[in-house]
Amino acid sequence: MNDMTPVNRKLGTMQDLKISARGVQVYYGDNHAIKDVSVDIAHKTVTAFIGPSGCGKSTFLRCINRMNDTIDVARVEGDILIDGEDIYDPKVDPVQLRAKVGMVFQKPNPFPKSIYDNVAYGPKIHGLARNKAELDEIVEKSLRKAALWNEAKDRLNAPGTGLSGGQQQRLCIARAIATAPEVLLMDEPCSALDPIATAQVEELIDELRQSFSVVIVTHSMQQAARVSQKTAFFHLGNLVEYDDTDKIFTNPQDSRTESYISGRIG
Amino acid sequence: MNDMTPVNRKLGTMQDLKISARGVQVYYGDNHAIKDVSVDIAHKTVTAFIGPSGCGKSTFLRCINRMNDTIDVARVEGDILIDGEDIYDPKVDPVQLRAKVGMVFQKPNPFPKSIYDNVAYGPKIHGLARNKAELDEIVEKSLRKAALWNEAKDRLNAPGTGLSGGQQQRLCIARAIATAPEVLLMDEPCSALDPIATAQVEELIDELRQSFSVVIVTHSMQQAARVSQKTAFFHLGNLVEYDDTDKIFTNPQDSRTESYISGRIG
Amino acid sequence: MTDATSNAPAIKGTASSLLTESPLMKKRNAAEARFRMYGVIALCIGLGFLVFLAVSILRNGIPAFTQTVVSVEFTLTQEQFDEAESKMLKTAAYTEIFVNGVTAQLQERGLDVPFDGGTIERLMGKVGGDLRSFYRDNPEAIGVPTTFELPAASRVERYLQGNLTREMVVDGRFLEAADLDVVDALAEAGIITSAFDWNFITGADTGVDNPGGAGIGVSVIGSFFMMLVVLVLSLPIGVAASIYLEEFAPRNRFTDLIEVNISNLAAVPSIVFGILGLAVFIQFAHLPQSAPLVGGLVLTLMTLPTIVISTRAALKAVPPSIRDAALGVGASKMQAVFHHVLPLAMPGILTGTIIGLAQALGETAPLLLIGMVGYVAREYPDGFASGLLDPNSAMPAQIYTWAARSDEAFFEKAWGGIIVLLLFLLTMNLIAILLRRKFERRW
Amino acid sequence: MSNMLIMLILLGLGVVGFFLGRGRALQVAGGDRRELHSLPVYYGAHVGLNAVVPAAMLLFVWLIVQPFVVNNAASDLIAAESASEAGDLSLIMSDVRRVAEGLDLLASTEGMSDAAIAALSVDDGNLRERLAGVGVALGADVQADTLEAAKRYRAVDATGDMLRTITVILVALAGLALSWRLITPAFRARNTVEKGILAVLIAAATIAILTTVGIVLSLIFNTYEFFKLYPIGEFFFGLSWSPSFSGRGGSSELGIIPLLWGTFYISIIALLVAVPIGLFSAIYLSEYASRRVRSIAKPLLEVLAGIPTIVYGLFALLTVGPLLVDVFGQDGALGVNWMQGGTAVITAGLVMGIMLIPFVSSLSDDIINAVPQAMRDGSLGLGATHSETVRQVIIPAALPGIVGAILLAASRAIGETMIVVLGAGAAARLSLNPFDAMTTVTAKIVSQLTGDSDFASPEALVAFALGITLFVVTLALNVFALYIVRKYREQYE
Amino acid sequence: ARDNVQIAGSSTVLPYASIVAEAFGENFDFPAPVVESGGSSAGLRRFCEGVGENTIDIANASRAIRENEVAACAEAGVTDIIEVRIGYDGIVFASQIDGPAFTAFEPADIFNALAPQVMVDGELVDNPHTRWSDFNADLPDAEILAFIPGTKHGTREVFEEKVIAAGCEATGAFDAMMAAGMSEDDAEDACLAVRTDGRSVDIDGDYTETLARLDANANAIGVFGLSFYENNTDKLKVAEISGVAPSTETVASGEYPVSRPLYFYIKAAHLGVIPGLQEFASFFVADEVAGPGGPLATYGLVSDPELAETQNIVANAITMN
Ligand SMILES: Nc1ncnc2c1ncn2[C@@H]1O[C@H](COP(=O)(O)OP(=O)(O)OP(=O)(O)O)[C@@H](O)[C@H]1O
Ligand SMILES: Nc1ncnc2c1ncn2[C@@H]1O[C@H](COP(=O)(O)OP(=O)(O)OP(=O)(O)O)[C@@H](O)[C@H]1O
Ligand SMILES: [Mg+2]
Ligand SMILES: [Mg+2]
Ligand SMILES: O=P([O-])([O-])[O-]
Repeated sequence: MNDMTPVNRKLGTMQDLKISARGVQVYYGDNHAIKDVSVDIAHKTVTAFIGPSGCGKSTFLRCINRMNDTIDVARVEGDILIDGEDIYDPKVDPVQLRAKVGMVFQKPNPFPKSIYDNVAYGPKIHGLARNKAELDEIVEKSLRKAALWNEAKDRLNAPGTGLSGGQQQRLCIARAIATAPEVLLMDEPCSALDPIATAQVEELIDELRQSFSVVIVTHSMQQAARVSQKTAFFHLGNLVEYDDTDKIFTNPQDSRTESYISGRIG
Repeated sequence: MNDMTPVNRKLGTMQDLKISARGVQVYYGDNHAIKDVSVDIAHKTVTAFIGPSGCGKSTFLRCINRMNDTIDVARVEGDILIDGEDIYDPKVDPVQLRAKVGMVFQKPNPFPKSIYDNVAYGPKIHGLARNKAELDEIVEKSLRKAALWNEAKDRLNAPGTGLSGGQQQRLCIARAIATAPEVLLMDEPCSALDPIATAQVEELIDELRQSFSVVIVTHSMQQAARVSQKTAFFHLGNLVEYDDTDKIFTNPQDSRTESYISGRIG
Repeated sequence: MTDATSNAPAIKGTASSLLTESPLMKKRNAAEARFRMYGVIALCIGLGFLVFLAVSILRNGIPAFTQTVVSVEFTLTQEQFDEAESKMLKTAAYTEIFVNGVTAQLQERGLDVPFDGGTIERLMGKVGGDLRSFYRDNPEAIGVPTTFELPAASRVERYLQGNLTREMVVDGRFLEAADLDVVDALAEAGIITSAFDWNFITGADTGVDNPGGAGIGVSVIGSFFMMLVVLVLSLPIGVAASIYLEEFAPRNRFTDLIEVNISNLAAVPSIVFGILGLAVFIQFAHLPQSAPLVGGLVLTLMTLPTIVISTRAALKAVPPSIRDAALGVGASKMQAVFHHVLPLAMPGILTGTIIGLAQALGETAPLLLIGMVGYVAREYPDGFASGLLDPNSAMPAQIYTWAARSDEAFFEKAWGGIIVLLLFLLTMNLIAILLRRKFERRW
Repeated sequence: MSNMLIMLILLGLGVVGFFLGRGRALQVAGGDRRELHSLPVYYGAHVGLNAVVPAAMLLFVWLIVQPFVVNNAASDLIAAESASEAGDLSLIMSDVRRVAEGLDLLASTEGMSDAAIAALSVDDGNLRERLAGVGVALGADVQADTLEAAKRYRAVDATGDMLRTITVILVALAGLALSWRLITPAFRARNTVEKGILAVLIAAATIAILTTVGIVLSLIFNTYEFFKLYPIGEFFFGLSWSPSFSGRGGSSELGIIPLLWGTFYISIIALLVAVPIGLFSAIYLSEYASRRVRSIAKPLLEVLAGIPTIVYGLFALLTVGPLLVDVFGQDGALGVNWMQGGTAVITAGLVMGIMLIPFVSSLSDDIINAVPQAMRDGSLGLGATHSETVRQVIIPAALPGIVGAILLAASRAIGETMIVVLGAGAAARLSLNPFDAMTTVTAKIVSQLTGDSDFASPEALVAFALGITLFVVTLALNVFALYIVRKYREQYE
Repeated sequence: ARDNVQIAGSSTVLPYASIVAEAFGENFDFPAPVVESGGSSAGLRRFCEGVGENTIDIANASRAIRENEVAACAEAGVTDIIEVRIGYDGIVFASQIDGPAFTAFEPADIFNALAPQVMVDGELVDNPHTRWSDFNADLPDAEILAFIPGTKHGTREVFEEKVIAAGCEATGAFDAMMAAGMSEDDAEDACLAVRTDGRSVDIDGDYTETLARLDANANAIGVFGLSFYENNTDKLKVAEISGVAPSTETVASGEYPVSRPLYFYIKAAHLGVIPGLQEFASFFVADEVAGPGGPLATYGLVSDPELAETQNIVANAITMN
């Protein structure tokens, strides 16, 4: 079972900071969901967010590409800088931000369109393909990377909503990587995937890391250990501990981290 | 890591057959999703369905309580008997069937109602509570069992849709067990749950097994091994192998099972 | 964990069989059956009324599409032409010449029943106008025997249709009981026949004494141009306003006010829109009276709330996860709305359009104030601009005017007009209905 | 140059601008569109819109202003004595315009030279006939000053036209060039274009506000006049409505209460008919019926909304009324004597209810259909029957749409006249008996407004007061509905 | 520029105007005038908005223009108005042809049936009558139900003044009111009232609505224009008033008491400006059109015996006053 112990991968040089969050607070109405979280996410790194369900992982993730803007009751305070620019600055165009910071949502949400259109939508609006052939290529590459190509290639025109749960999840991954974002936020991207598909997605994440940053929320400590270089542990809205993944899993500083890690079962 | 090897639990006596499927075929339009599957599911047993994403697990699960009826394009052939009665018999009332065979869906789908109402909905329509106090009790007990009580008790009147992904999943579990079905079909009930919550749900499953049958779809081989007594392995719509869990995991008969199991990672 | 089963006694009791119903289940299934029944009943009531109304409309209106005509050969001499043209009321002169000619001709043929020129005059509809325009357009026909099919008087038509019996006839200047014998004889001789009334579909309104010549064609064109204006304006404006309010407007008191306001506009009586239209479009903007453009503008204002209300409801019904998905791949809000939300809301939008246009098409009250009710629909417009700007009426206004006329033949015309209006409505809605079916989907 | 042509040129420039902008964007990006902030079409649209919109707005304003200017220039030539009054001047000016138009036609059809036109004088005598020859009808012989004014009118108008053409096209070109120059890879073309679209959306929403303002304005002054003539208290609290015939005045009783009561009563009955039938039809169509049945039944029901109200009115008068009398009247089937005549609140209410069915059914059907399948699955999976699912899960989730539909139906009921007049009568009465004849505010607005009464009399002006009162009352109703929706809305996902 | 004549106003005059307009279009090369309906007052209001081509040229009215309307016109610059009387219209009481025998009424009968307060045994009391035979044994034993023109119609004024008020005087109710201390004006007003308990029903719509209501109520009587009745003799039977049966002759001779003149009003300022206006007006009142035997008379207009004078007014554009 050595594949389950954290892999000791070399971190990318920490000097190229990609995302830097300072004193982030999120409220849903009166519910204080994220409490003063500060975190630095490096370039070309995979960062894992772990923590018990409801601790605020998704919420924090959604702050990074301002998806919380769409929730009426949500209120975000604090600063989040990407490449040194405050993304909550009024001058920032959230659209441009989201093009740069892609997202895979926790619940798969394919468009009620064909599989092809689901994947092609992003490249189309961002003008990533000069012609149909290029677009086809992007779609195929994305679906391949998301390990869905084999299942989907014969039914590219079938609606994305008619896929199985795990297929939908992979479709959403394909959709997100099709626009080649600089940062990819993945909220439990493998929750509905079988081990083999999971391995393929993890491979993809590793590949993405060569050029981009990836933030992944996961409940599988093994997965966190396998794919990430840095791990953040959230608890009740607080960022309890944030450090190199091997350090977190072998030598956690905080007793809460300790007990969460050691209480691990899956 | 002994907790990850299949637990060698005694099976319930196999004579009390609960569900018996014979030659089940499911088509989605032209797509042949389930190919001639026959399977017997025992009373007071936990049966795990495993298999790669898109192989038909959810589809077959939905056959058991006739949820496929709601999909226009789906067509089911073959017989499924519960307690010796053919559930596709025209005389069978699918409503009664579904009251008897509860379901937790793969994608959490809380009602746009308060948390309390989400859980109380089933008991109310089935007349399980004589008065408000009894209903309160059912709701509390269900939420406790689904390991959501602590997080939800202060916001029972908040909408269920405002919960985190994992919380929604547990809410759906609570909702399903609140009606005390004889058979509980759970489609990846722990996919969005952290290890501790997962453990609590697994405990719940074990507890339910004392009196009912549980069928669980899972991608986690460990989980299958931990909670189930019987395991069915699906592949491309076929039921490849169905046997005692320990047998499947230690000594699979089919090479496909073998390779799926051995290729396991998460 | 012994209490795992404790909250399930009710189900336990029924655990036996799926084929037997528990008492509660019986009740619930009965409720289900009842509920479903209510649905069927409701639908049947709705459709039943429709059928009833359709049948009575058809029964009353179908006769409007046929016409009783007198077909005779008649020759106009050059002197008669010159003489008639020299009169002030030329058409009356033509009528007189015609009646005299026909009388002489018939007398020559020798009908069994006695009659005179007065009888023939009473039996004919208003023919002078038709004759004059025929001979003015075809001067070469002067002096040449020509066969005419000219409308008979409305009472003759009613008599032949069986709606007017001998007993009911009170001698008067419109008809005398004895005339009916002549009618019978002429019908026998094949001089009075029944024909499909194309003129009803293509013609224009006539004076109250000429039901035989009245047609709805010109007001159909009026309605067409009005609906064009309504569609072209109210659909985009309504949808745009709804998108703004539903997707972009900040949620505050002010937008709440706008929201309530728009719903409230739906309750404003249509005549008040007429007051507004008169003040704004005619008195202020100096648009012409009785113009379909103005009618269209007024009806646009009236239709907007309907479209806005239904569009907003449809937009609200699109699950937020769709918007999230689009925003998540870097679409702008505008793109998310136009690419994903709007297509999903399309069925509701189209429903609003269908209902709004149906309402606009049948509306008369505001047209009264901007001068489209009365004796207006006279000439076909000769182009797009004149279609919008020349005085014209609209179908409902035409129907309304006809229904108010004292000659019962116009009442029939009114019902016939309603049939045309409904056909127009169905044609107009067909595209929307088909489109709506295309856009409908579940997610 | 004709406006049509200018518009076409503008459109052409827009198209050219579009391609230029697109090309420029691709060029500054070195051929790689991925370097650009936005899609190339947005750069194209940016340039195209900048070319068209300001120029079109200028054209629009110019078209409104030019006639005033030209008119002023020409009317100076009209002798003061022949235009002693403003109204006369407008009549003469319309003559001037007609003559000017005729001169234009002479120039274009008979090839008359400008010099010849300038030399024209009324003494030529046959001017009127010549103009008639080119299809310009004149009521009288042309006066000298009219002719001079017409000449001036032509001249100024022609100059104006030329200036307009030049300016508008220049502005378009300037917009094109300036916006073209703005293009750099970093230029946020999409944001600019979207701001434009947002402006359009806001403008559309503003039309609704303007309509409201227009309605209030067109009612308020006359309402004020009315309250100068009639005591406000008696209007709002008077229990009797009996306008006397105008010529006499003074003895009218104009209390709104019976009318409001009638409106309320009839609308309630109509809704009692339309809402259950409509809602159940909608539920049946979207939840139970097959696609085929639905695709036929739904448009059929919608026909009910398109049948002219006069048909419903006659239906009420000739069929429903007598039928109800047969049941509820003297010697009726029930042996009760509740109903005197066929015209009654219930007659109008019933018939109006039928008309309103599609308002409820079609809209609700769409909204119910839009509730995600996952909601149904969740409920059915718990062993709920279909009807329980509908009642407890789907309807609450579809509530805003359904309330909207009901409000629309209620609005329609309040605004209807023909059915009321023929079905319920024109007599205002305050009674609880639904079998009595009553009338509504709207019916009275129409009859007072079109009525044969002196337009400065309270009997006519009361229509405006009624209108505004109704407006306020329905506004309150809508606020209440909004509150209900906000309170009970269940937002899925 | 506008090239057709625009007319608006009375719904009573509309039918005649439409006949003339159609004939005008057929006999002249001018385009047919546009005739809008909407009621006498609405028409006069539009008429008095001012002069200019965006205002109407002619207003139809089923009553004479009122003082205050003339004043309002003058204020808006419409000073020169030509009043054209085109003929007379009789107002008749009719009922279903096979209904009860309503064959003759006196104004007093109508008053007794429809007034809120009537004389019973020399006392002014709230109207107790429910059947016609209650107060006049000669009348049928039928429930009282009358459909009278609503207050939006010009016809209502004639009905009130020539029937109800006359009945009020004839039954002595007027004197009783005066005796009870009312001022003359108040008593006159009170005399014009009709009962509001549902036996007298106001019809705001057209005569066709009244006809439809008679169809649904066998016992009812309705008030119609003479020409409407003449067009529907197969469905309606008419009652004599004060012993005179209504007909074009009796109305023309003035024997039949309930009648009124019909008018149209021309803006003199528009004559010679709007093409065809002068011709239309002359055509309307020409002997061939409005005279006896003309299409208007055929349709039911009671020709004006003094038509020549009217023709003179139109030909010379003689304005009011
Ligand atoms: N509604 C549908 N319409 C058409 N095809 C469907 C539909 N639902 C599922 N399928 C197809 O049927 C096959 C089986 O799907 P199913 O959902 O049963 O897979 P699964 O085993 O549950 O997979 P997962 O683990 O990803 O949830 C897949 O190929 C899927 O694409
Ligand atoms: N839209 C919302 N409205 C109100 N409260 C919310 C909303 N979304 C999340 N919350 C609350 O905020 C807290 C954090 O939620 P979040 O979704 O970030 O949890 P999470 O860490 O992603 O959990 P999970 O692992 O279950 O997905 C939870 O208590 C949750 O109930
Ligand atoms: Mg989450
Ligand atoms: Mg599945
Ligand atoms: O339209 P009226 O003739 O009744 O005023």
